[in-house]
Amino acid sequence: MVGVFGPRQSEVKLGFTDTGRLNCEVRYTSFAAARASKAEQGQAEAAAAQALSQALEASAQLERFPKAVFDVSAMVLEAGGADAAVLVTAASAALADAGVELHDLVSAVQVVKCGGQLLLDPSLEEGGAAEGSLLLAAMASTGEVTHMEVRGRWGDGELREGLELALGGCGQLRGAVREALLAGMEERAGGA
Amino acid sequence: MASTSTTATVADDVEAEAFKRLYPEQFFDRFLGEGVRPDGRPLGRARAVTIGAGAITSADGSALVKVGRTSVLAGVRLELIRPDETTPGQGQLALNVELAPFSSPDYRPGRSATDAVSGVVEKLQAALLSGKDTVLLNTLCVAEGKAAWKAQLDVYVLDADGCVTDAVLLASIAALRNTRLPLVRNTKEGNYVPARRAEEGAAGLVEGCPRSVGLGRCPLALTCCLYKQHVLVDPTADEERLAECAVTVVVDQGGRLQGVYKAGGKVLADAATLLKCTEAARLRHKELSGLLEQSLQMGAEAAAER
Amino acid sequence: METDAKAGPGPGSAAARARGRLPTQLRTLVCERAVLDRADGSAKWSAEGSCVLAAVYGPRQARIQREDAERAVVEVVYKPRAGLQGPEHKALEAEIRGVLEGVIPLGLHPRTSIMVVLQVIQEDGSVLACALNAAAAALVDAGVPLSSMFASVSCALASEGGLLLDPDAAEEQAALARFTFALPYHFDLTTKGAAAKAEAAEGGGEAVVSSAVLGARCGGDFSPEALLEALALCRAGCGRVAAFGRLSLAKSLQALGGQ
Amino acid sequence: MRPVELELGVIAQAAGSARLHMGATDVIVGVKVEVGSPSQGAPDQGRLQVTVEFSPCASPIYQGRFGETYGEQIAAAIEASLAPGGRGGGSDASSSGCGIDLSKLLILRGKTCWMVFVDALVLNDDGNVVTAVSAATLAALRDTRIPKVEVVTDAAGEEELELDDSPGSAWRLDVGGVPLVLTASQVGAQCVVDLTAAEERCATSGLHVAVNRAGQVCGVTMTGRKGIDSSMLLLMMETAQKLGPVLWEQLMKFLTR
Amino acid sequence: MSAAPVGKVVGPGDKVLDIPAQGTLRLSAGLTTHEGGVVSTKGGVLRSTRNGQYFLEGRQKRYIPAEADVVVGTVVDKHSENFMVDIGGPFNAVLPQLSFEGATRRNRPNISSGDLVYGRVVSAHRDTDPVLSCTDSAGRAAGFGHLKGGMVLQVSTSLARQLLGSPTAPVLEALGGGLQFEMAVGLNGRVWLSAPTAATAVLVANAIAESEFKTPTQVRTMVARYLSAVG
Repeated sequence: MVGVFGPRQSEVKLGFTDTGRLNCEVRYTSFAAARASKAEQGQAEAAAAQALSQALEASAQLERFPKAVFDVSAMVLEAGGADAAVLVTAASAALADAGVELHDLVSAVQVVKCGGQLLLDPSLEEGGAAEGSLLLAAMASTGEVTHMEVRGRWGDGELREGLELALGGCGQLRGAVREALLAGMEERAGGA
Repeated sequence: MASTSTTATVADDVEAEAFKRLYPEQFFDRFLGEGVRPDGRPLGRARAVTIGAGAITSADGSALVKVGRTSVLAGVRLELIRPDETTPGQGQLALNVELAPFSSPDYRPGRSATDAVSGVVEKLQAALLSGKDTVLLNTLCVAEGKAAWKAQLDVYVLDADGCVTDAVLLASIAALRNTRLPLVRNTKEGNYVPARRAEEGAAGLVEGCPRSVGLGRCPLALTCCLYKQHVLVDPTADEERLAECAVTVVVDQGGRLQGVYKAGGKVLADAATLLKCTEAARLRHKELSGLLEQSLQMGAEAAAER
Repeated sequence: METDAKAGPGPGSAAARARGRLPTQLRTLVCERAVLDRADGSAKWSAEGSCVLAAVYGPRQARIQREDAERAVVEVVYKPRAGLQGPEHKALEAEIRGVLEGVIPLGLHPRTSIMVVLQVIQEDGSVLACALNAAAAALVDAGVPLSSMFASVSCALASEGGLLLDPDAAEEQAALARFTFALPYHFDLTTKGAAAKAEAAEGGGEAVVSSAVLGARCGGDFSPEALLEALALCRAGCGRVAAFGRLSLAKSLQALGGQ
Repeated sequence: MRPVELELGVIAQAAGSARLHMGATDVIVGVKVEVGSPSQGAPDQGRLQVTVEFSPCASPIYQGRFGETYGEQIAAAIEASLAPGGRGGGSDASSSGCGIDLSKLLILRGKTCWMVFVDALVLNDDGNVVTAVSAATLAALRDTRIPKVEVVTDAAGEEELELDDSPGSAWRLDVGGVPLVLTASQVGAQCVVDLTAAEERCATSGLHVAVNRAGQVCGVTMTGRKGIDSSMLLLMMETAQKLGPVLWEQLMKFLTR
Repeated sequence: MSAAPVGKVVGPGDKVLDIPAQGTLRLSAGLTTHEGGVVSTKGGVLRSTRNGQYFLEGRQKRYIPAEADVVVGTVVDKHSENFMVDIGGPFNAVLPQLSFEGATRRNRPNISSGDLVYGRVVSAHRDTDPVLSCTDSAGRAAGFGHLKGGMVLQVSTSLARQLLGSPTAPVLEALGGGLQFEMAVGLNGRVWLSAPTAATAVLVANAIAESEFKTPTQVRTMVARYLSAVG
């Protein structure tokens, strides 16, 4: 489960930039995952924020918002595997929901290699037992990859296969997110 | 024709929105004059509540509570500790409330997340711990002087749309009631460790160790806003901002008051108003405790299935 | 500039309290005004074991982030006697700020900030009430306009069932419930008002204490009836605090020839 | 690729060190080993920590906080290539078969182990810093000697460590599985490797691919503000896979000489 | 109307008197009307002037500008059209460069930041910065303008009011009998003094500062003692 996002535009205080910036912040609830110390949690939060901004930056039409900053803040309520992927997907949906102009929705999936098999969207146990993992964030309509992280050793064919599987997953996910967004908009239009 | 009528309604919408922004007081007065509130509720009605006990499976106990649009997530994490020497027969309960960055437009990064909710923490602390019999800390004790549970209750305010205190208290109670304390095993070395599920019934289990957090009473809160001569039960954030005067009443299942708070403000509350607020809080308690039992039941069933 | 006044003993059963105090008796109050040179107004309010020093700065130009175009901003800083500020002190700050915002006509000084700094010097029960009274005295000393004066008194519900006015720390600790109320008051100096209270004590007539609550902070375990009883008792106490407050104000203005 | 120049043992105090020039890019890496306790999550493994710092004179942009965050990013990438189980991976190195076998660094299960600190300092940045740091790290790690330690149980049943200081008994880390991190960048519609600093400014995005000596991919991270087309992505990875073993051989030639 | 408790100590929120059925009531500092009565908003002593205006006399340190007050201010900034003047209130006051006697676009007063001016408040609305002028309503200097040399003394606003009031404050009367000095008193509690010798200026300053809590007789003996000490 990933918390909702409230991006908002705010005046930049750090000098002039001709394009907008994304300011990402990720927080885990203390009970989201078993973590030994506060420092470890902070490290995980920073790494997740870094990945998130990388994945989203390419999709937002930041050149249209000079001097602006979008604060994207996320809260991971419960980490049940593949949280980074869910984080990216949810954040992109929130950006779209906030009316920020995007090239396309970013959807992300995780694929793990487990005993020679490729598994899409692993659970926590599957992720723990994996020999290799692949996180892919892409804009599915153009096939543009915005973020990618591979760990573990991958054979030539395996990686290609994993990529294809992940891209397919991204496409599926994008359709689902798109529908959810449209439904939300319709509901709001109906309510007004 | 059709097109002109649409533009007219759009213009009306815009105007109403603008009116609300520019003259919030007049906007509000008009509604109250009619005896309704901007969201369509009568003055005395509280918002609908949903309680999801056991919402987070990775926590030892949890609850997601929504009061209207206000949503709060509470989770309990357990840890075995050696009890404090001054209180060998008691466990510990640590409270923490945090505001999620996206919960309120007033939130600014940089300011401490707990600063804005210090009042809430304080009331929660008073409701749960100061009474000595609300959370029964002795039920957290496993072996006197040797092992006890420390429950870390973290409450995250996900969306703050008024009455955060009420929702936080409700979620905390629900999460604590939802908490299942694992069995404890005494290892060969004399250390106490939580037993895994598979080890249930195995040797070395501590006899009669507690299975749930004992609650002597069940305090729940209700906030009312005083605005001019009106009493608004369970206000939204907009209403709270406008009224600038709120009375929070904490009441337990027997109708005994656990706390009455009024932090100044423009409107004075006489005895009759205070009684009205306490009465409303009692009614609300009845309503909520039914929901709470139901949700806990469902949470327990879901846990049993797993 | 220093004034003492013993609040008169009230009726009530003689339970054993420290120094033979009656259940409805306040501790001896002392109020010093204009104690700080740099502040725009200041006061030190003490009730035997508890003592709070209050300083008021302003109205002065508010910091840009805090500025409000339509009203003055009230800032309260509560410094505990020892150690750092905890969340409970932050909560007290918010509470005191709420009370002050209730009596200061904020619209009168837009774009300004009024800062009240409260330093607890001694702690022995009823500290919130003491802090509120100190803040009120300091605001008057600073000449910040107030729509009304207010007084604050605490009481405690003893485990035997009786109410104790102005409890000390030990009594608070042992109590089933603790109440603090802040009530607005004023004096009626008009001929009509004075005639109605012809027999009232010297010093401008008896204070008119409102029956409605400006701020309340009650915690513990109690019934609604106990709440009302406590309110009534505190109201009586506030009347005596008000009379004392006026006496102390008059003393401080003696040099101006006030009576 | 630009020619690579390598110096070993440049820091006398370190357990292993290397300095690498790649064009004008100049990187120095020191390895320090210490006895410490293993992390709770992995009681049967040693620990490895990588830090990358930029000298403020490496490039004007590294004055202030930027260098710190950029350094952390690179450190994370290198660390992931050396020990995939390190940060958030969850899998251990022995099963994935690349990087360093951290379990060799264990001395006493759950109690003591070797902690390896890799500190890289970028003296001059003329592009492709990640590859330079990665290659220098590999060289420095290979240069590293870890003293032999024996666990002795004394009469009271206490376990004690005995350190053997003689240089002959010290052992070296097996770096055969360590991958090199190559950066392939997209400039316009072209895939380019080993960019200079000026060229890097024109690149829209980059892919850091960790490749072992056999040309297998051991990790990928991405940088840059633009996305990469999937076909381009494959091309970039292929390029890196081809170049990886070449660079590896080149380095080995230096190291075995 | 005569029922007003003049000379009494009044606290904030007190009902001071009922609004009379007829006639006019003139209220000033510290008093407002509320629900059919005159209510005070500050602590102080109720006073009335000879023309029947009521006001509260308190010992306030912070100055809140009011229209027609005379003030001593320090120029803190110079803009193209205005001086910004610190008058001790919540906000700096605006002093147009043309509000001096004889000032024109070509002939501007030669004042720079750090200088003292004596002016009167022409506008003191709460939503805008106060505006000063160094002329009277007829455009003449009338004693206002740049204060050159001298020293500034900070006193409470009530003492400043006393010093400006009539009959002349006893301390001034007593000092004026034996010494030569110039002074300008601002209602913002700033008193500017200029005397031929520094010793005189210090003596006057001390005498004024000490006079606040003394009766007229005490003041006269104090001044006499000071004067004899100087010789």
